[in-house]
Amino acid sequence: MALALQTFATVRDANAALKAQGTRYLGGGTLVVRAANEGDVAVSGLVRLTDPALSAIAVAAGKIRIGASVTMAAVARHPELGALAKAARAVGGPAVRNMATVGGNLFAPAPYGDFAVALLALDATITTDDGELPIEAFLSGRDSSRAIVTSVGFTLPKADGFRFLKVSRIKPKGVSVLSIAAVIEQAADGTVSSARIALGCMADRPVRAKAAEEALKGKTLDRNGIAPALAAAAEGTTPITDPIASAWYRAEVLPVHLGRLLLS
Amino acid sequence: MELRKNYFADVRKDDLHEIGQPRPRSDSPGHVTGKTAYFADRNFPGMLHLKMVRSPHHHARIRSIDTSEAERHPGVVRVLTAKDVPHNVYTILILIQIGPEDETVLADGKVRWKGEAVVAVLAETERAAQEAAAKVKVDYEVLPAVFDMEEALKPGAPLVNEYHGQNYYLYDSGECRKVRFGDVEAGFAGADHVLEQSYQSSPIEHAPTETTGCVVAPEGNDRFTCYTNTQAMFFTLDNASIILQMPGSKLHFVGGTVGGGFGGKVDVIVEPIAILGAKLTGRPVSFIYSREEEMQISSPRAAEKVVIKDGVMKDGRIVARKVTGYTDAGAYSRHSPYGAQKGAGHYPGPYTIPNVWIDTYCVYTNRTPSSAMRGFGVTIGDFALEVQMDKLARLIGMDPLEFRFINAYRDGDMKAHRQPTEGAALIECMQEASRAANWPVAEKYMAMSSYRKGA
Amino acid sequence: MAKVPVQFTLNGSEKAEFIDSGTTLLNALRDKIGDTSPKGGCQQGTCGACSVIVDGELRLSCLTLAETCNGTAITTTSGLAEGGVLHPLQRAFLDTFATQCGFCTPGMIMAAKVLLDHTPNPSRDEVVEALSGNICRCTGYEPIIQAVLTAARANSQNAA
Amino acid sequence: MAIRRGRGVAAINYPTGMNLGGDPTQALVHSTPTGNFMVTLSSVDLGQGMKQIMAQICAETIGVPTDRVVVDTADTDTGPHCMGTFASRGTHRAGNAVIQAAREARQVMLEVAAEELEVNASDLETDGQGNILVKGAPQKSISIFDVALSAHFKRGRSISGRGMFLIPRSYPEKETGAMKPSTCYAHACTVAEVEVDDETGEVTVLTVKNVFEIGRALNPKMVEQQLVGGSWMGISHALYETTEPYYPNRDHGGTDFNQYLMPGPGDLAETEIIVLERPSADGPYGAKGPGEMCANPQIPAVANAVFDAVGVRIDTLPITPERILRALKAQAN
Repeated sequence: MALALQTFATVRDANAALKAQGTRYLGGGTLVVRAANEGDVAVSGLVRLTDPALSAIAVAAGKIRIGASVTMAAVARHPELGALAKAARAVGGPAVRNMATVGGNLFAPAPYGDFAVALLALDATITTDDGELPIEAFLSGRDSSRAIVTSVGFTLPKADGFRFLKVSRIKPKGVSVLSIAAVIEQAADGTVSSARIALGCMADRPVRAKAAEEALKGKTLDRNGIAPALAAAAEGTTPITDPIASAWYRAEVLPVHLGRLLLS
Repeated sequence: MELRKNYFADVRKDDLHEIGQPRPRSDSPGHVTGKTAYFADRNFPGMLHLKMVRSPHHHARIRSIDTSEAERHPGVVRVLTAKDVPHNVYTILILIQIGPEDETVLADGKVRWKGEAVVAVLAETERAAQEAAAKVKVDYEVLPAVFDMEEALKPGAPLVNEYHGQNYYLYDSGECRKVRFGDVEAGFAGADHVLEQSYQSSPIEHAPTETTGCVVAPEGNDRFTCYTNTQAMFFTLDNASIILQMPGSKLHFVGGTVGGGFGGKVDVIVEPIAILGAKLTGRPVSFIYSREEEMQISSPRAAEKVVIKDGVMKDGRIVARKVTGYTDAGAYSRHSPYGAQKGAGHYPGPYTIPNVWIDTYCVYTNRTPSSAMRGFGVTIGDFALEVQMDKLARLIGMDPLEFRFINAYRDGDMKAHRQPTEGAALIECMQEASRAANWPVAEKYMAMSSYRKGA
Repeated sequence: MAKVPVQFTLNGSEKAEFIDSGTTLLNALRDKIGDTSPKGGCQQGTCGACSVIVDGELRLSCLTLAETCNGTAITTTSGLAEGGVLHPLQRAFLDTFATQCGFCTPGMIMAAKVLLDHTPNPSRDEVVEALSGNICRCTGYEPIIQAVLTAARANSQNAA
Repeated sequence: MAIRRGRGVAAINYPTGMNLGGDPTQALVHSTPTGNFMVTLSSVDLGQGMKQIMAQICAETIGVPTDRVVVDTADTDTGPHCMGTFASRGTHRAGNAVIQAAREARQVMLEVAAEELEVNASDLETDGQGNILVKGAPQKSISIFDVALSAHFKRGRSISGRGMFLIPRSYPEKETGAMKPSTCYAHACTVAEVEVDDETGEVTVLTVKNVFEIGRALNPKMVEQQLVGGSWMGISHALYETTEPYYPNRDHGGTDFNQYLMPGPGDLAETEIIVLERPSADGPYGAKGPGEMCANPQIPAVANAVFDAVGVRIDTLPITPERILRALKAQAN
């Protein structure tokens, strides 16, 4: 049987069509078309949406809403999303970035999903027809999630408040050894008032480094100040082992790279 | 790039017209316009697509194969199993009398590595072939497997390949290819230092951008044209002829424009089964490896273990070298028995050493069969030899480059495999490297020559 | 099997075909339309040999379904030469000996073309970034980087 | 954090051909009616440029410009036998066969020209531009175009030749291993300079300076292609490549170009290539096989440079950041 593609104008109709056995949502195609090409016979039908709202980026009063079909390339070149450009450019090569979507990245298994790591640090909200979910809850339930993600929303961090690092063996385009995104707010005296740190490849999906976040509070961003956070960085993580690196290696170098990111 | 004509000017005549000229490549205009025809650019009406059902186990007995559901799948034209292959047990080097035949085109009763071909499905579309392949039912009894060469060589290890009867290739010289030159034990006894070190590699993929494959078209006159990216036309044709029990005159191979080889396209893997499919269906057949197959199913460069024991004098002379090399052939021979013995002919490297002992083993394990790759039998050996050279130099407190000059072979020196050295140029390469890298060595080394008497 | 219509321009010519739903753009171009210049190196989106330009954007044709390209303008390497005159990138790939087996070449040229269309005088880093989704196993990349820089220089000289 | 720098050297040789199997290749050469030359082979061009090189060899031997030679290869209905493209044998074996065939064709061509010019064939030479001249009297000449027309339509001669190059098989002696495993040897010496991050084990290859001795650079630009690409592959082997990252454990083998690691265009070492030519006694115009050996010396040179930088030996390939980091930690303890 051919891999039939159905096109819908509304999210509701597309969601209904997705209830059929073997049907998958087609975003940029980098995950699902690949699976079909590689002979994944569990994929028997594809559904896509032409609703232009899914391709929109809205910026209002520091609040960002990015449609799920917005590509990494569109994020990277958007003048008001400069802080996120590095994270968007961390995904694939130029052709992949023209195809890979924000919505798709939320479902990309480690070592992929670097942009989702950034969204986790930004404490994004994930919107579907069923309503809104905090990204942490969304990620933990994503394997059974069936509703089409329509957009992600978050508050734009202050200038220089957002930091992102992707470590890969191959340059300029390689999949992650690990990736780190951090939203750090500092008080007037320079001490950290709040920190959200998200990690890629330290589990099968993006996870928060909550112990490190806690250990940073009230500290200054210097070698001594960050030391407790680095010591706690790998706490609660279960790094993946894959052809790129072992869990051991990822755990070993996480504090090194986190330290470099925090001191940068 | 720089051509340094001052070296060997006295033994070279530069009186050529076309040779030595940087003429443009005749194939490049086709490449840049996308017009070059690779095998997969041939498309025939009614072409079938072949997909392989592969073993999910490293080592297993096949209790039964049920293809009935796959055969009924829409779009499926034919399903092939071992019984359809006229001469199913083969080995490619049988053409140069390196046997025994030890590999099945399609698994018959047993699989010996994860990924081994078991059933071939021919269908109207790739998708139909994939769907049908998923419906082939194979009942396996999983057997103990061995992955480590040293484990494989121990008594009581699971037997990988019954056609050999033991987990190593049996040469006419015994369990390994041997080179014996001088008295290596006496050399060690007289040496100032003895250093034994072990080196290891893992399998390496050729990773050509074009995957292995072929397209076969029946000519309508009982002949079959096979468009292929093999690196060896007649080698592949003759092996296909044996496997298919079909006279070579019935086979027409067209190739020669290949999207990268690096040694990865010298196994005869896709052509025989695709020709068989074309013969049994009367239709053109395309069998192209997926990238995953290219990465994990096609033969890699063998993993090797190399143990080097050297005796060295304080003045820098290596007086004895013993090398034990192990080539991880995986489950079948393919080209590995040749590679292991090529290694025996390569050691102890480009150095003149009076006492040499070499044993090279070709070992069977339950992994993807390895085969030739750029530098076959030599690349990993050179890694081991040249790291060992660095260690030896540091052991005796000598500059690593100067240490190599002391031991470098020169014209007339007898090699361990008893051929006199001819055409040596190692010394000159090192002299130029010394200059280019600003790595100075003593003047006496810069005055040496590979070929001039007295220098 | 249900067929669906696809219609787009390919290198300036109108193309219309009926294809199986779910057919990739790569397969539609190669098997249906007969443009074999995009190559299938992986079908995974990891090698870039199938790269084509869709409405000015670099795309992996192996991961793009043909029916999503209705109404677009598609450019492939086979359409770059005009009136038998090679595109400056093609010329530069020839002159700098940037092809060996040639299998990655059409995809490399597509990636480079999109770069030069937007950035006529790229830095080396920009060239490296533009080619980063394309695998070459023969050349070690340097000759290809040099070819793209050479083409950019030729372009700017022509413009001057 | 410290970035530590080191350098290492390696020197190697590499055998041409597969003498241990017996190693034949054939070629046919013939002229067309208008004096172009067709080389017919079954040898395979993998991208290394076999077709172009065989054209240059044929042109040199016959004495015509390369663009008058066409190579038709790898059709088993028309091309005579070749063992295949491997073992650094293509240029060496097929090149010798082409020379032999082209010499035979040239001889017929000169004989026909001699009849036309009413001189002895041995008194003739080619000018490399498509003409045949009388030695010492260049005003007396005939174009190869006219010679070919004459041969085809007037003299009834086939300007053609057969080439067969066979290295007979060498059988290793059982007890001593005495053998002739190859024909001629190419040589190389590489110096690599690296930086190692001693907190992550990451290696950056800064420079590689490669000196290659290859007999004869038949086409220097194409030699450069091979050597530059080979040097890249050597670095790639040293630091990145494996289908079984946890060998001998079979798990986690890469299945795509994201997981199977090779240096990207942003990872390139500054690469210098220097070529020396000591023509081999039996190579076509002295050529040896450079295609394989050019990827070998970088591997140990990089390994030795890593040791020079951080003082740990990684004797297992590839030299990954993980292996270096483990060794550094073991060293610290």
